[in-house]
Amino acid sequence: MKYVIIGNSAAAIGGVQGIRESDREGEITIVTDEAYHTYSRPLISYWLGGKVTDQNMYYRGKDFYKDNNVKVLYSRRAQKIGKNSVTLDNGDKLAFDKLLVATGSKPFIPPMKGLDKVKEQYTFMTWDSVKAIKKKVKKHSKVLIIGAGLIGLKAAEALYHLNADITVVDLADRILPSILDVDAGKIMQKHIEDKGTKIILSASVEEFSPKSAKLTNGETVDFDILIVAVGVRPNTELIAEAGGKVEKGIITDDTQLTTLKNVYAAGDCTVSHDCSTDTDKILALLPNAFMQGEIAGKNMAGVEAHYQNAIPMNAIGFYGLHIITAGSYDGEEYTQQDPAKEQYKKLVFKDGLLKGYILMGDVARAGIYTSMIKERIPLDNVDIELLKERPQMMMFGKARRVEKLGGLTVKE
Amino acid sequence: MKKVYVNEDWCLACHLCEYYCAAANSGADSMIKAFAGGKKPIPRIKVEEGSGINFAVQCRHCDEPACVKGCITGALSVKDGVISCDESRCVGCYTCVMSCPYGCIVISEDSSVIQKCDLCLKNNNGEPACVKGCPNGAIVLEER
Amino acid sequence: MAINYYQPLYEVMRDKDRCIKCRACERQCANEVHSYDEECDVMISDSRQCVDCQRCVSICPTNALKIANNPNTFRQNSNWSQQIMTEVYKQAETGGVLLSAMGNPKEYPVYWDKILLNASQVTNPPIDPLREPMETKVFLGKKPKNVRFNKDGTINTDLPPTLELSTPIMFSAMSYGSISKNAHESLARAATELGIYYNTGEGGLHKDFYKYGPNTIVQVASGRFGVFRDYLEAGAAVEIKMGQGAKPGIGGHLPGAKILEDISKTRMIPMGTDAISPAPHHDIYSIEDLRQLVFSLKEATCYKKPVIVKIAAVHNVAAIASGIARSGADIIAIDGYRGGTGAAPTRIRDNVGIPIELALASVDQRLRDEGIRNEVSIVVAGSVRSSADVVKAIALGADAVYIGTAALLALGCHLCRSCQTGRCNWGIATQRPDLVKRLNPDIGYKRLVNLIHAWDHEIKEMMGGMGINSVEALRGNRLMLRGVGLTEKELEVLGIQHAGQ
Amino acid sequence: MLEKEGQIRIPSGCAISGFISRDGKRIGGDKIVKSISYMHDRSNGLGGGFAGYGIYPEYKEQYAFHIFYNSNDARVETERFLDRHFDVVNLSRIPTKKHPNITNEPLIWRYFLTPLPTKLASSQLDEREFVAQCVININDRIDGSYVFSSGKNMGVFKAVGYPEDVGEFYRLDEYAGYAWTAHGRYPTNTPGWWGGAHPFALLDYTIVHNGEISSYDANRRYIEMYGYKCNLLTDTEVITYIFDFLNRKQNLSLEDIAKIIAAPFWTEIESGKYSETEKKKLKYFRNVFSSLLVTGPFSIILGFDGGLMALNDRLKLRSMVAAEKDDMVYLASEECAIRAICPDADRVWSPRGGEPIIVTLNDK
Repeated sequence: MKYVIIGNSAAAIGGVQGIRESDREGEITIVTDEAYHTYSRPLISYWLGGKVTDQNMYYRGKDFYKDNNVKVLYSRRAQKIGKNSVTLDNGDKLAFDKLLVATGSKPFIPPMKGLDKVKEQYTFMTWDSVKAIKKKVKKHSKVLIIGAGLIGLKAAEALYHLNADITVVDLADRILPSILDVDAGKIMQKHIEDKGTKIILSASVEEFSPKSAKLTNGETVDFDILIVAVGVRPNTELIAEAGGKVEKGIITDDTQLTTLKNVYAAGDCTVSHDCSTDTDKILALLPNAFMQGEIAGKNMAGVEAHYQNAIPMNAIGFYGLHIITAGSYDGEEYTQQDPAKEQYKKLVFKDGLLKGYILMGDVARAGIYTSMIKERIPLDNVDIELLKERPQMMMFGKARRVEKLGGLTVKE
Repeated sequence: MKKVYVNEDWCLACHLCEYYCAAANSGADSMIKAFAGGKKPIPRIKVEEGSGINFAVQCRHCDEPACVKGCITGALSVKDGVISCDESRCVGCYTCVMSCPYGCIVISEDSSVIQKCDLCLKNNNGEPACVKGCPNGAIVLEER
Repeated sequence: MAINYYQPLYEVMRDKDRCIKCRACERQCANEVHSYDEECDVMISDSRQCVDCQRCVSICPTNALKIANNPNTFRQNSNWSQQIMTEVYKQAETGGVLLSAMGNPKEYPVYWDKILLNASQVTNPPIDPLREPMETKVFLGKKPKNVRFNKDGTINTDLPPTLELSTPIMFSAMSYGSISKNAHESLARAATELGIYYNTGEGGLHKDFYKYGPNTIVQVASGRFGVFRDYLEAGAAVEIKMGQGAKPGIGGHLPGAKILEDISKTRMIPMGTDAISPAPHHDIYSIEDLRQLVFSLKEATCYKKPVIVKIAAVHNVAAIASGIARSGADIIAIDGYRGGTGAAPTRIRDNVGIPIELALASVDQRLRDEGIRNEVSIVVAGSVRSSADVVKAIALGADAVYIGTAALLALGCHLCRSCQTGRCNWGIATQRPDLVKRLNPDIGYKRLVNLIHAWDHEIKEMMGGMGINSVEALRGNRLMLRGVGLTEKELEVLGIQHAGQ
Repeated sequence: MLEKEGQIRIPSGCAISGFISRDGKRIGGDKIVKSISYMHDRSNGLGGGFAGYGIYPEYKEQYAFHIFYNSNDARVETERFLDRHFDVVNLSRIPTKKHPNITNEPLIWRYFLTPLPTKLASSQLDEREFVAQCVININDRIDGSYVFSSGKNMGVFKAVGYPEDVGEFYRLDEYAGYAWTAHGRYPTNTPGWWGGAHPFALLDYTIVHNGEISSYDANRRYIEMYGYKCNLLTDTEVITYIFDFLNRKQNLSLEDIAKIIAAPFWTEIESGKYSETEKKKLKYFRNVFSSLLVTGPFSIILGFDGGLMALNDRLKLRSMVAAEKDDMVYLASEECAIRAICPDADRVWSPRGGEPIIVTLNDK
């Protein structure tokens, strides 16, 4: 069996591990356009901020490829997917029996007037991109970040550790709109601002000049370095060109098979099914990518597996304040907050289920909530008061506790 | 594989497992030293107390470990069925805290990394300290 | 009260250097001796509440606790001991009968400790139990007077109902109520695994334990609690309790507060009512009446189960036993004055009855003298503390022993003798669910099994040393015993010679 | 002062020997003397004795009592007792020969007796029980008088001394019997009382025994419930009573008695080698007669009217060899004692512990 994997990040590694669970023999070739041993993309901000060494950037140990008998073609781009082969940028054709497309996403850069005049502009997506930033940034470098989402603020945090003077600008009226509600966003915003990072909301860049940006609210922000972190777009072109179905991202079934025969896709480039809302969306999350890759790998090696129970979820911290969120916020809400202590909790219920939550500050044991959303545990057998108090196993009925903790099955 | 199981029928909520766990993983060679001078090492096992019901919760060492799969750094790994964390590689992102359905990933005292039960494989305790220390057999290491 | 006339006899000592304030002691003390003061970050102990059950000491992870004699002493007086003075103060305070639990703790002679065993040297060989079979199986029950033959000349091997024990040790009567369900379960499961018997006491048989029936002796006592057809049929034998070594001549009283749902069901009395066992059986005022009850129970169980009659060892025990042996009973159980109890008036416990060693010796000899020793088996109780006591009891003439206190010790009891309070920190003599939980029967039964296995091993070692490879050859084999420091009269009653003779 | 048998329990090692002619050929007593003499070192001169079966054909219907008397007074009192209960067909001193090694002999008398029919009838006992009771009575109640042989057509001869000297003393070469047993004693502590020598006898049961049983007091206290008095405190005595009790009173066969006193181990009973019926019986024996299990080392030869039985303890802690030659069966502690009188045995073997050898006359 010949396996080809395009991409070298979490989904690709998941694919390798998925394949190798059952097939120790098949030939696996990874094609990556980067020159690195597999590394963890989410770590780039930590690396930039100096929290992670070069050594610790790698997602798997240095012997990973050897141990898993994987051939890696570094700095090679796949240009075309044929019926049984992939054409590379050097013209080589790589034959496959099963192909995994784990191409991830690329930064989205909206058209902004004068952007082409800015020399020191960067995105925040790859190790190379942060390496470039690191070369330029100095103490008190003025940094303008466009985008107060996850990537923009993670970049801000990293630069804060490098003592840069940071301004974050976002069109939205609050930060982290994709994961936080208004109240939680305020707490976080205050927390970040208290650290000296400037946040300008409900504003966008009217026009760039080489070292400054004029905003729509009339302010002008000078900068040495510009980071555009507005969002990402999935890399779907290879599949689209080969005739595979692509919507917001690559469409797969729950075995991660695309509409093309023998071609699988996983990770940020694909569309996932969010079981908390029963809708399809891109879930650009590392755990999601790895697990999709693993499922794809298993199926590629002939072991049937299905990827279900995907939900949006995020565990992230900014400037030392941690948040864990998951699911959807559409439903009946229960909130508890203590902004002075930077504590916030929101639980969202709908249809007799826990649908989503936001935890800020005290995030301990959040996974218990996550599992309730993923497993769609009916609240009838759950002690709601305990559920609201904090994540705990005590809220479940004895049968579930005994099964989960005691490894035994009993009748309730 | 032998795993730690808890039986809530026998948990007395004495919390000794937490202390034995914390001490065993503290690096100190005795319970007294581990807690000397008001130190409060973090246990990787947590006793939940309710009205008449108590039990300890610690890593189940799942066959399909969401924590390991979701780990962004590769700090969490499975070896011979035992899930352990290489704290030197952990960046404290808490993705595992978000993923663990049992709430068994604990956060270090300084919040910088996560810690978790590794069945006392790393601390040379032999048998898991919680199992050894439980006065009522509510925590057992068994093949089930 | 503004004046503390008496002080606790012991004091809780905490080594602050060792204490890590884990508060396990606080959580584990039902007497609320320990507490934690958050404000001052200190652990505080109130010795006055302490019963010296050693629970906190046993679980303290840093050995920071000790319970020591209170150095505070009343002025020395060999006659008026501090204990006696304290009791007077207590009674002056409460006007009540003093209650206590477990066996007589006073310094009466322990005859077991004045009897030594023999061993083989030169003229016959000791037997190594690791190399040769060593048998401890015994049967309890009547033996037929004569061998009967079938018409074809073969032997009629039918026997009166018999209990078969893998080793001559049984768990003595302790009711569900006086001890917890988990304690009962531990005893029941251990008896089943060991091939011996435990005894329900007079608290009835919990429905969950009917499955252990083949290893259960069901007791019928003066309160008749929980006695009905299924109960009698469930057991392997029926025991009529006439008396108890810890409180001869006294009934029992389980306060209504302990009659919770399960116990009420098991005892078949309304919840919350006091369970009072009268001092006598009100249908037995004489030996003839006993005979009627023995046969009533035999009728009720179709003559399939041996009937045991249990009595306290009192002054004329030999004559009483002789009467019982002729009453149709299959087994006599004799409980010595050191036998335990869940609650007894202190004065009764400490001053009534006779030592089991002397009672046993005189009963065994009396029944032999009358030629009726085979009519009954003899089981003795009342402080059999070790395998050596078992061996001595059997050599004196017992068929088997009952152990109660030793079994409870195996379950964790530290003989604080406060069972009557219902706050047993070891989960044994309590019905409080949070305390009952502390005795995990999975552990409890194993500890009991371990104990009996250990004793069985030791019995075999001692027998082997005597050159005996089966316990039946030890029974009544008083030549294997010698007394030390005993008077002529004591030796005569025990039917043994003095060491050196 | 040394205490004698009956005042103290005296352990002893021993030699035993015995043989029987299944055809009932009568063999001279010199032969058994020769056999036992070969095990001289197993005795220490403090006791020797013999039992001969078929030696009194002329009085075979009478009970032959052999009695030691310490004094003439004892004899007079005993004879008064005998006269009251028996028709004394014959009485005499037992002929002896002065022997330098045999000293301090008591008065040794022999009586051939038939129970008085009136006495027997009024006792409501069967004849043998009546005789046994009389023996126990004399031994228990008449000071200085000791019946040491009381069966029909058999006799016990015993003394303090080496067995070969005892044989000469009693002139055993002048007797002939179809079966003989012999005993040489090695007591560790005895003043040397003639009554304490072996065989021990009751009616026609005689026991020669080598060993020291550890179950002694358990056995004694049990058997004493049935009217026996273990006055001598010896193993041989209690074993004899057990045989008497089980065989004569409980009507159990010698094979079954072996299953009681040397009962198979439980592991063996449960091992599946026995039929269900046999298993039930073994279990029954171990239950009902548990107090008659004899533990500790023993090898015994039981003599009885018409046969011999040999038995070892179930662990075989004492030596015992058997041999066969034509109609003869030989039993002895050591093979040399057999070879001495039967150098060319057809078969020599060592019986297993607890496995009885029972030999009876062909015409019985």
